[in-house]
Formats: sequence, C-alpha cells, structure tokens
Amino acid sequence: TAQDDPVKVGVIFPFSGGAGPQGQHVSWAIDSMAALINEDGGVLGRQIELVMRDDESTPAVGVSRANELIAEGVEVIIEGWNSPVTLAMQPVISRAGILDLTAISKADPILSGEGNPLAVRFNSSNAQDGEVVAKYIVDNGYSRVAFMTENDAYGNGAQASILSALDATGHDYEIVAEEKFPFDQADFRVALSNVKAAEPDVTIAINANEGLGMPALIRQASRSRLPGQLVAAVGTVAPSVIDVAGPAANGVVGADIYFPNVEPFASNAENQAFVAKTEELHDYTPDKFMALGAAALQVWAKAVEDVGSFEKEPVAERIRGGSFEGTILGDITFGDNGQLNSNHYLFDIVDGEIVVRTDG
Amino acid sequence: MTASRLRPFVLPVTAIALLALPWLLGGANVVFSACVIIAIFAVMSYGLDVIVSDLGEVSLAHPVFFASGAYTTSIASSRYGLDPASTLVLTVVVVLALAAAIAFVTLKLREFVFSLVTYAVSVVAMTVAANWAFLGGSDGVTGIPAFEFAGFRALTDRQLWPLAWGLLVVVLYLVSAFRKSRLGHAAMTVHLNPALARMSGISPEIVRMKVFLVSAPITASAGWLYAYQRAYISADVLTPYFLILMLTAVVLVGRRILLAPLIGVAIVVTQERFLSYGAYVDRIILGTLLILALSFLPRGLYGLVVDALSMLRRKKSRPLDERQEV
Amino acid sequence: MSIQSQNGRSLTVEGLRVCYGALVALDGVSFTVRPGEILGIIGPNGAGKSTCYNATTHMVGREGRVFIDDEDVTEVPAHKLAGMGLRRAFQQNTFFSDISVLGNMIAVIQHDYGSSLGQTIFRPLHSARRAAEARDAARAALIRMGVPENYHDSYPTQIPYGTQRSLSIALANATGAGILLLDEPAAGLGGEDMQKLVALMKSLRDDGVALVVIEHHMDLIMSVTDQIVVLDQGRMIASGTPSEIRNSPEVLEAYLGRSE
Amino acid sequence: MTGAQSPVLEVRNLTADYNGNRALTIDHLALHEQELLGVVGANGAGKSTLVGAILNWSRGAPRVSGEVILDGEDLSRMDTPSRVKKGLLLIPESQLIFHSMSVAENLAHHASAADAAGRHVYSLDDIYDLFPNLANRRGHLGGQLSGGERQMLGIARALRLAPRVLLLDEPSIGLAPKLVLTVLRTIRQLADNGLTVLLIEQNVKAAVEVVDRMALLERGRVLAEGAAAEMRDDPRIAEAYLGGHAT
Amino acid sequence: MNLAQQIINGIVLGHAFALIAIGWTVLLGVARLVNFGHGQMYMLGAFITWFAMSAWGLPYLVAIPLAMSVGVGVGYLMQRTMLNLTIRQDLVSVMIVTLGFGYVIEGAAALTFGSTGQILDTPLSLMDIYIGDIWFTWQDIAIVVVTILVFIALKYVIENSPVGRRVRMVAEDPKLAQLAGINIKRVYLGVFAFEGATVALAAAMVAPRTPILTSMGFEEVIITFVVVVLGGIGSVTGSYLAGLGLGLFTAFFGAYVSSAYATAAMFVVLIAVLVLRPGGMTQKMGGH
Ligand SMILES: Nc1ncnc2c1ncn2[C@@H]1O[C@H](COP(=O)(O)OP(=O)(O)OP(=O)(O)O)[C@@H](O)[C@H]1O
Ligand SMILES: Nc1ncnc2c1ncn2[C@@H]1O[C@H](COP(=O)(O)OP(=O)(O)OP(=O)(O)O)[C@@H](O)[C@H]1O
Ligand SMILES: [Mg+2]
Ligand SMILES: [Mg+2]
Repeated sequence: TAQDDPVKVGVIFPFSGGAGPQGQHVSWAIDSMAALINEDGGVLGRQIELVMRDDESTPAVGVSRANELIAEGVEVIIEGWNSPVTLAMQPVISRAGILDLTAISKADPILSGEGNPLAVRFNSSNAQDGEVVAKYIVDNGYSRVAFMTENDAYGNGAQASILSALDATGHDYEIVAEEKFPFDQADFRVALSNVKAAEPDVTIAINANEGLGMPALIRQASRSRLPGQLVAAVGTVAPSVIDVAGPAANGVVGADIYFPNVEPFASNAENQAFVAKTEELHDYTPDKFMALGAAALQVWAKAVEDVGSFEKEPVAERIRGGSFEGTILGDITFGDNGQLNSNHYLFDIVDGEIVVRTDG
Repeated sequence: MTASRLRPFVLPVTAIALLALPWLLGGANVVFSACVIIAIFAVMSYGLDVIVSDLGEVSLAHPVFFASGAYTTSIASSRYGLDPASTLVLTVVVVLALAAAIAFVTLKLREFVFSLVTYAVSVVAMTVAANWAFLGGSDGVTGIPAFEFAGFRALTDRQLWPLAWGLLVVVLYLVSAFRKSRLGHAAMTVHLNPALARMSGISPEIVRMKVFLVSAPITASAGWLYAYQRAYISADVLTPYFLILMLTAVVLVGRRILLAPLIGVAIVVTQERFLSYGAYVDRIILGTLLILALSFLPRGLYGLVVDALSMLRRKKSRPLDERQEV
Repeated sequence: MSIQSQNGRSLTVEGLRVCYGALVALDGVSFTVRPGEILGIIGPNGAGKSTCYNATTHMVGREGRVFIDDEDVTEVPAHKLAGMGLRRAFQQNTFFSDISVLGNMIAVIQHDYGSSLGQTIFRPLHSARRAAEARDAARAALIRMGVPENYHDSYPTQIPYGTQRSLSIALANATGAGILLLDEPAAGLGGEDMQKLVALMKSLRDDGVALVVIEHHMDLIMSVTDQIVVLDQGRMIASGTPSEIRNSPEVLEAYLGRSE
Repeated sequence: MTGAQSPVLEVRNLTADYNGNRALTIDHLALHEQELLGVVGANGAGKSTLVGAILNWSRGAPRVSGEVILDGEDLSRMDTPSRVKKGLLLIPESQLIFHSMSVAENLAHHASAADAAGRHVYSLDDIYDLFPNLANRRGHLGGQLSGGERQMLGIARALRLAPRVLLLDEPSIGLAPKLVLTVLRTIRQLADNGLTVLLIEQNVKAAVEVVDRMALLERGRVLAEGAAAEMRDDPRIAEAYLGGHAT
Repeated sequence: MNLAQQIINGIVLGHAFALIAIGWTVLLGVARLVNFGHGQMYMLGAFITWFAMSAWGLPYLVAIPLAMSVGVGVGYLMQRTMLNLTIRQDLVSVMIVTLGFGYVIEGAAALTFGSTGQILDTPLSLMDIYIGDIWFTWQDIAIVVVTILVFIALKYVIENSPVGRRVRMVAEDPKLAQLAGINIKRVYLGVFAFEGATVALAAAMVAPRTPILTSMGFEEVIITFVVVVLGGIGSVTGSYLAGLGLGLFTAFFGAYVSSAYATAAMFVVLIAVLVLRPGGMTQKMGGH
C-alpha cells in the first residue's frame, strides 16, 4: 500500500563539469541526511528514496531532468546550484504541482514568485551578505577599497549590497579599483595589475566559480604580491577551493553561514550526527553547501510531519515565514518570501584551515 | 515510377502519424515533453539546414536567431503582455532585421571565415544578452505567461504538443517548398560554381541574402515557441548546447533530405532523455555517433538505410542485372 | 517544342581595356556582331581572348563601352546580362559537379521556368506543373546542344570530356541566348563531334543568334565565321573576312606560324 | 639498356568499369624504348580512361583490373604515387598545375639527377626558352594563366620531372596552331632524347606527323595499331579524322 | 609601472595565443582542414603533463615530449578515421567529426581525471621574477622563447622546403597531387600529427598559468580561430603577429576598459577587419 512504500525525493545538481565536484558533495550530504531520517522512521512513517539527476549546469538539461523526476512521481525536488538552471526549472516544477526547494542558487528573482509562487531558498541572499563584509572593512578602518567582481547578476548584486551596507555605516572610503570579469575567467593577471597599481587597503574578491576562478584568483593575487588584505565574498571559499588554491590561500579572510565544527554548530547534536554520518558514508566533512542541501531535506521532513501530509501548498506554507527547531543549522526562521534567515561569521584561512573569528 | 506517384502523399501521411505519435508511445507526460522539445529543436535546426545543405556554408550564428525569437517573445509577453500571435509577428520582424544585418556583413565570406564570423556574432550576442539589463542580464527573463490564444490555453507540454506539431509541419512544408523554388535552385548553384551561376543570371550576393532571410525566421519561430514552453529565457539559449544540437541534427542523418534534421534531433534528444548514462558518457556516445555516421557512412545514416533497401531489391531482381552486365 | 531564340541581339564593344596589375591584358578592342552572324576571335595564347569575354560580360574591371542592340550596358552587373540575352561559356568546362546533368540544365533555366518561393508555397500544384515543364525544356535543350539523353542522369564528371564540353555550351546557351560567347568550344573535340559542333553553331546562327567564337582550330574558324578579329598581346592586329585574314602576313607571322 | 625488343611499358588485359559499365578492354599494348606512341579515337573512346588506368588514377574512380608492367616490374599492386615514383608521369586533360602556386613554384618541383637516371632534366632556362609566355609570367599564379599558358605549364612540369614514360592526354588542347607544332615537335625531341612517350591526340593530322606508331581506340578497344606511315593510309582513320573536314 | 606590467602581460598572453594557434595555422592555412577538437586536445595535453608529473613524478622536460607524443597519437587517429572525408574535401563533415572527437576526448578525460580543478605547477612556473613590483615567471619567458622558435622553424619549412610545397599541393587538389607523386594520405596524417604535437606542446607550456579543468578548451579554440583568420589564413608570420596583437589587445582592453568584455571586443574587432577586407581574408583560401 502507499503507506509503506517509500516517498520519492528528487535532487537536481550539477554532477559534471566545473561545478561537478561541489554538486556531488551536496548530493552526499542529502544522502546522509536521508539516511538519518530513515533511521528514525522516515517521513510520516515512509522511508525516503532519493532520485538524483545531473543538470550539467545547463538550464535546458535541468528542465528535462526536472520533467523526468516529475514523471518519476517525486513529492519534492531539492535543486539549485546555478541560478539560471533554478530559474529555468522553477516554472516547470511548480506547474506540475510539485514542491521546489532551492538549496544554493543566489539570484533574487528566484524568490520573486514569478516562476514559483511558493519558492523556498536556504542559501543566504546577496542582501544578507553585504553587512558582514562592510562591518569588517569598517572595523579595520580600511579606506582604499578594491573590488574584483564576477560580472553577472550575482557578482554585481553582492558588490552592491556590500557598498550599500558600507554607506549605511557612514564610514568614509573610496573605491580605488573595480575589476569586472566573466564567470569562467581563470587568468586575472591583467585585472590584478590594475588593482595592484591602485594600492588598496583591502581587495574584495567576488567570484562564485569555486572550481576554477576563485582558486586561480587567490593564487595569482598572492604570487603577484597584491598589497593589502584579500577578502573573499560570503560563501565563495569552500574547503574545496582551499584545496586547489593551496598555501596561497593562507591569510585570506572570508565569511560564511555554516561551519561543521565551530560554535554554535559544533555543540548542535543534530549537526554532530549529520557531520558524523557524512564522514561515515562519504568520508568527507560537510561544508556550507552540503549543509544547506541537507537542511533542505531535513526542513521539508519536519514540515511534512507538522502538517501531516505531503501536499505541496500546506508544506510550503509551513516553511515560508515559519520557524523550525533542532535543525542541523540550529533553530531557524524563514522570511515570508521563503528566504532562510542566517547569521554570518568571519574567518581567516590559516595553514589551509578555516579558522572562524569568535569576536563575530 | 510508383515512388513518384506516391510522393505527394508522403508528407500528409507522415504528418498525421507524427501528430498521433505521443499517444501511440503511451501518452506519458515525459513522452509529450520529449516530443514537444524534439519538434521545437527540429524547427530550430531546419533554419540551419537550409544554410548548410542548400547554401553550402556552416552558419554558427543561428543560435542568435533562436535566441532573438525566444527573447522577443519572452519580453514582449512578460513585460508588455502581447499575445502569441503578436509576439510571433514581432519575432519575425526582429529576426529579419537581424538576419539582414548578419547576411550583409558576411556576404562575401566563404567557408571557415564565414563560419568564424557567424560564430563571432554568437559570442558577441551572448555577451550582450548576459549583460544588457533590458534582456534581463545573466538572470534572464522570468514570468513568461502560458501560451493563450483565441481561447486555446497551453500550459503543460501535453497541451503544447498540437501547437509544436503544427509549427513543425508548417516548417517542413516551407523547407520543401523552398527547395523546389527558384531561390532553392539558385542557392545550390552559387556555392557549386559562382561564376557559372552569375552568367546564368544569378547574383550570389542577393541569393545568399535571401536564403538568410528565409532561414532565420524558421529558427526564430522555434525560439518563439520555446519561450512559452520553458517560461524562462536566459543567455543560455546562446550556449554551444543549442549550436551543437543543431549542427548534429543537420548532418547526422544526411544532407538535403527533408526529414533528416527531424530524425537527427529525435535521435539526440531521445538519447539524452531516455538513454542517458551521465553527462560524460553521453558526450562520448554523441561524439562517437557523429564520428561513425560521418566518417564511415558516406551518405549519413540515410545512405545506410537506402543501400540496405536497394540491396534487398537487387537480390529480388538479380537475373535482370546480370543480363545488363553481360 | 523548340527552344530556339528568335530574339537575336547585336553586340558592340568599343575600346575595351583590361589591366591585371602591370600587365595590360587587353587594349583598345572593338567589334560588332549582328544577329545571325558568327564572329571569330583568334590569336596566340595569352593574347587576351578570354579576357575580352570577361570584359564584355563585366566579370573584370575594365575601360571601354559595351552595347546590346543600341543600349549601353557597360555598367550593368554581370548577373543581369544573362537576362538581356548576353550569355557566355567558359574556356574550362563549367558545370555544377554535384548535380546531375539534367539538374544542371534545370538549375540554369530557373530564370524562365522556375517558380518563386511564394508560388511553391501557395500554389504547389501550379509550380509542380512548371517543374515538369522545366524538366522537358531542360531535356530538349540538352539534346539539341548535343548532350544525348543517356547522360542526363549521370554526374557531369562522369561523362566524356567531349560531352562535358557540349554540356558547358548547353548550360551557357540555356533556353536560348540572343548573343552567345563561346571560348574554344572545339578544344578536345575530334572527328564527328567536331562536325556536330559545326552543325550546332550553324543552326544557332540560323536561329538568329549572334555568335562570338574564340577558337584555335583554324579549319573550323575559317569554315563557319563571317568575320574574324585577331588579337595579339591584347591588341587587335587585324580583322576582316576569313579569306582576308588567311592572307594577312602579320597573322601568319604572329599566329599560324606557317602558311597553309 | 635492354634493347628495343623488350618493351618499356606493357599493359595486359587492362579493363576499367564505371559502376558496372565497361569503358576499357585492352588485351595488350606495349611501348618500346624511345618510342612515341600516338593514341587516337573519338570522344568517349576511352583514351583518358586508358592512361588513367595505367596510373590507377581517375577522378571518377573506375574499377580497374589488369597488369601494368614497367621495365619488367609489375606495378599492378601499387597506388598512384608509387607508380609515379617508378617513372610513370601523366599529364591529364585537366592539366597538372596548381592554381594557388606561382608559375615558378609549379616548376620548382623537379627530378634530381638520380631519379632522372641519365634522362635529360630540362632546366628552368630551357623551359623559358621553349615557352616565352611562361618566362614573363613567372610570378603569376597558375590560376591566373590563360588556357594555353596552363597547358604549357603542365607540359613544362613534365619536362622538369624527366619521367621514364610520359603519358600526355591531349596536350594540344587550347594551344594556338603555331604552338601545337612547337609542342608536338618538342615531344618528338623528347622521344629522340630517350624518353618513352604515350601521346593522346585528337588532332590526328598533326599527330601522324610526329608519332612512331599509332593506336586507334574505339569503345575502349584497340581497333587498329601500327606504324604511323601505314596508319595514315588506314581507311578507318582516313575517313574519321583526315578526310573529316577539308578546309 | 602598471603600463609596463600590462605590456608584459600582453606579450606573454600574445605568445601563448600564437603558440596555441600554430597547429591550426598549418591545418587551415596550408592544408585547408579544420579541427574543432583543438580545445579538448589542448586540455588533454595539459592533463597528460599534469598526470605525468604529479602521478608518475616525471620531470617537466620528460612530461612535455610525453604529452606531445600522445598528441601525435590522437591527431593521427583522428585523421585516420576521417581520411575519406578529408580526401573528398567534405569540410562540413570534417568540422563536425572533429567536434565529435572533442566530445569523446572531453568525456573520456573527465572520467579518467575527474572534473576537479587541478594545479599544473612546473619548475619554471614556480620561479617568480620581480622587477620593482612587476611580476612574471620563468614559465612566461619560456612561452615567449618557445613560441618564437617554433614559428621561425615553421616559417622556414613551409616557405622554403619541398615539404611545405607538397602540403600546399595536396591542400589545393589532392587528386592532382597524387599525379605529382605525392602520397596524400601520409601528408594528411602528418599534418594532423603535427597539429596534435604542437597543441600538446602549447598546453604543456601555457596551461601552468592557470588551474586546469577537464571542461576547459573552449576559450582556446576560439582564440585560435581568431588568430589564424586575423593573421590571414595561410600566413605563418601573420598568425604570429595576430597572436601577439590579440594578446596586447586583450591586456590593454582589460586594463583600460574591462576584462568582462574582452572576448566580445576581440570579436568585434575581428568582424570589423573581415568586413573591411574580406577579399584579403578569403583570397588565400586556395580552392576555386
Ligand atoms: N586573373 C588574372 N590575373 C593576372 N593575369 C591574368 C589573369 N587572367 C589572365 N591573365 C593574363 O592575361 C593574359 C590574357 O589572358 P587570356 O586568358 O585572355 O588569354 P587567351 O587569349 O584566352 O589565351 P588562351 O588562348 O591561351 O586561352 C594572359 O597572359 C594571362 O596570363
Ligand atoms: N567518371 C566516370 N563515370 C562513369 N563513366 C565514365 C566516367 N569517365 C568516363 N566515363 C565513360 O568512359 C568512356 C571513356 O571516357 P574517356 O574520358 O576515357 O573518353 P576519351 O577517349 O578520353 O574522350 P575524350 O576524347 O572526350 O577525352 C566514356 O564513354 C565515358 O562515358
Ligand atoms: Mg582563353
Ligand atoms: Mg579524354
């Protein structure tokens, strides 16, 4: 009977190409979260069965994969690494009457309700990211600020929010250099030469290309002896980035919303279980992206239990503007537009390790 | 003899068969969405087919025509609330202007240089699309309404299918008509022997221009429907994914064969959707398919089929042939 | 159904001059050919004969004037001249090698027998009928110009050189030119094929076509032409009737090499 | 030198089919040392097919079978380039020149004294004396030459390569009468200087003057073969080619 | 100071472009062939070098020839497969088949090497040179030197050696070339082997400048295309200059306008040039 056969959960991330590795990791995290949930009885007594698809970072492919999952009869789809892919899948999934949880894609239109009136997103929005970096600049009294920004909606949005946060503080600063580059750029020598010449106190690197661009930028910056402090925008430096960048990454400052073994997460039992499970199953310590993927599944499960059904609307309504306790991210709340509210933490990279600043 | 008498019926019959196909295949939603996509991409490819098979040049600018159709439609419908008919008209107008410009620029270019320049156009278009706020920048255009016209509303692929099929049939007819027309013949001659063509009263430049103006709207009309089907358009419609799909479809089965691009698209899409072994293996499969089909089947898959058939016929009528040989 | 052109035209060129860089390939060449007349152009290799055709048909930049009947067509682009009845063959065999012999002919007579895109779309039956007509016309034209029916379905590269030449001429003449320029039509022809060619040229002339023929084959030139122009190093060194030319010393010297 | 009796080039049972249709059936044909053999025949008789088959070369890719023996060595198994290296050189109707190369470059390609094996390799100067047109067009691209000039260039290339056996397919096409004689005389000269030549010629009248022996081809078969003198009087040739069109 | 640095960036970049393009210069310019698998062959070359050094611990100077010989193998295999197409001069098909090979190479590489970014460090790329605050590495110097050497050698061979003439004959008319005693198959295979070798060399030299991914190679084939055509198809010197020019253009456009639009700008320039003198570009195409 329907009662005891498993409930299908769709997962769509890039498992190939530049973002492939990160996508893989996220799928591992979701997998171990599913294992945890299944171990204590599943959702409404039904075991979770994951159906995973590779969107190849291509909207057209993402859409056809979404169609496949819909045909498979999944109850919910957890997706979203590249914003365009998410934006392309949203209408298809929502028209099919299926719940759509966006884990990572950052673009603002995702929550606009046009593609999906019941959108939910777990990764922090650009608007939320600006402050922590601005605060850092102010606290260190930096006045000569340089930007190296990925020239797309994400990059420009991130830069804008940092600037507006800065202006709000009334701190006086000047932008001594602003270098824009395409997403897939790997050679930053030309841009760096300009930034160097401008002698900034601080250079903010906004580059979501974890596989290629960010590590390249970090390496070339240190090799070319870029003066001042290099700051990586929120959520752009995952451990995978540090692996590729190598020692050059030491001394870089970054900020993020989740760290597996730092307070408040370290003492969070849910998180400990999750981290342990992921290390056990996949021999890998979860990073922010992975945690968001897992959180998406966990939050959905909790919501379903609360409303006692898999129905799209009630579950979505429960999540949007709702609050949840005892998730791997701790006690969390969602904005009415479906945006997860998150706290940001600064960190330094020391000897290839992420060291979070306790002073907030 | 008989073949030529049957010829006029071939198109209508295939057309009807096509319309019924998704139901014959079980009528699941996936089947419908696959069929719709195949129809749309086939239409997209026919625009290119006219250039590659008839004009003998490889245009890499056709994603731009596809994109211009998709963008025109998405923006006109989502921001200005135009209905499908108006967006189609607008699409054609826009793309004609675009095609004229591109054709003019590439009028005197041949072979690789032509391909490169048309490719350059694609790259520039890509940059523009990804950065121009009016076109939605890298986030693209969202909020495209469902296809709704004269009481007919198509939201899901199942509902879109008759529409996609209709478009496909119209385009098939257009292309076959083109091949029969004066322009079609002229297109062939200009790349085979410009000097002789000129002396036969054909101006290569004008012909190239005209063929472009025929080809571009075809590809663009695919973009028009694609906008409604996907309800979201971004610069990704200019990525190599579409370009390579088009090229593959056009050459895979064989050139200057009416149904070839359709079959080509069907093969590729079916493989991608139902026989996918992960992106990398898929790449290897597609690549190998191209290599084998083109290197070892002189006249494409079609040639293979034909040879097989004639082989069978030969067997039947053996004695006759032998008498001829003696 | 015959496809001969009753609309013969006359061609006049005045002071044609062509330079390829420093080389003056053609200088001050003038002649007139009237309907029903055959003009021969002879001269050593490299004298400028083919260039003279290129100049007349506006395929190279040139000075001088060109008239069809009394109309000045000097500035008319090459592809428009065919429409005005001026057509030419090339010295090398020219055809569309990927299309069947018949297809070649059909392609070049589209101007008269083709249907516009509009017609093929909106009047399919009508254009189908026209297509059939085109086939017949093409067959007739080929046969008349000496391309036998059994070659019509093979590719131009598969037929003997001699037939290829006839095909080239046939394609040039298409459904019938008013003025036809032939560049060494007899090259590579021998025996009866030569006879056939002579007969063909005469019949074209009798149809009122104005023929210009470049030819190295003296017997042929002398037997069919009404007047002859002799070029040497781009200049006209003589012109007149065959008999005058045969006896003009400088022609013997520059061209024939020995008295016959 | 093996003496005149053992042929330099010999073909046996040579056949060529174009998709099933026999175009050539040569039971036996031989060229002897220093001989100039003329091959004549109507259009479509199979002349080009014959020389093509000897080098296993054709644009139309016929199916060829039979033996081609050069100096006692059987070349039947070899592909075209190897046969060329063995000393067979064909100048096809379409001429053997490269349009995108200058006249000089076209002529740069020449045989070393070694490959020439004593045969006379024409120097550039010899060539330019022979064909003044080429001399003052050295810089021009092959494609820019006049029809006759191309023909000259083709022949000139052959002279530079000093082959063992030279096969010429209608070299006089497009040449002015004056030059036709020059060229034919040159070919005669080549033969006298020890080159073995097969000459396809439509202009039988002129050919008969220079060749040693002559073969008449018809529908792919050798209809008659013999010394030039007797062939001149052969009725079949007379009516078809000589009596043809009196002036 | 910045200006000097940018000039250096431009020069190094330019030579890198030229070196990557050299195989194509011969393919397209001399033999009238194309290879759309060029980018993936570049990627392959980079990964072979990386693998040889990191996994087998081979020295750089051994890894390079190894990568090159793999390149030769791949090039040979490609041409062997499509020899008939090449001889038939069916260029459209050649385009697509090479594209197909690109696919196969990329897929296979991703399966073998994974899709994680890797760092290809060579002894030279780790040796920095600082003059004032101008920075470049010995790798950059090596790139410039090697490029110049290869181009000089190539120019000599193509323009003054029988080999070059032979290749050009085959390019114009394979059938006829056979009559000139040229073994066209060998020529075609040779040309592709050369393409494979040079693109691998380019990869081994240039790839260390940035992290390497199995999905890379697209940029490279585009740049190559532009370099070859801008240089005037067939002209060796031309593509060297075009490469250099493009390098400087990219650097200065990036420096004084924006890297974001550098590629697009490059193409606008290309279009402009080709429209202004299409003849100049197409005349050299040989063929008729
Ligand atoms: N495109 C060109 N560029 C440069 N020179 C050319 C060009 N075409 C022809 N020539 C030269 O102009 C001269 C005249 O050429 P043309 O073809 O008219 O000679 P022709 O009289 O036809 O000779 P033939 O009887 O051999 O065909 C020749 O010397 C030729 O080399
Ligand atoms: N590529 C081909 N495909 C089919 N048949 C061919 C092909 N080439 C030649 N033939 C046939 O072979 C026969 C001989 O042709 P070939 O060209 O050898 O004659 P030829 O004696 O050289 O004539 P010409 O004097 O006109 O050059 C002709 O009947 C021709 O139809
Ligand atoms: Mg001429
Ligand atoms: Mg012949």
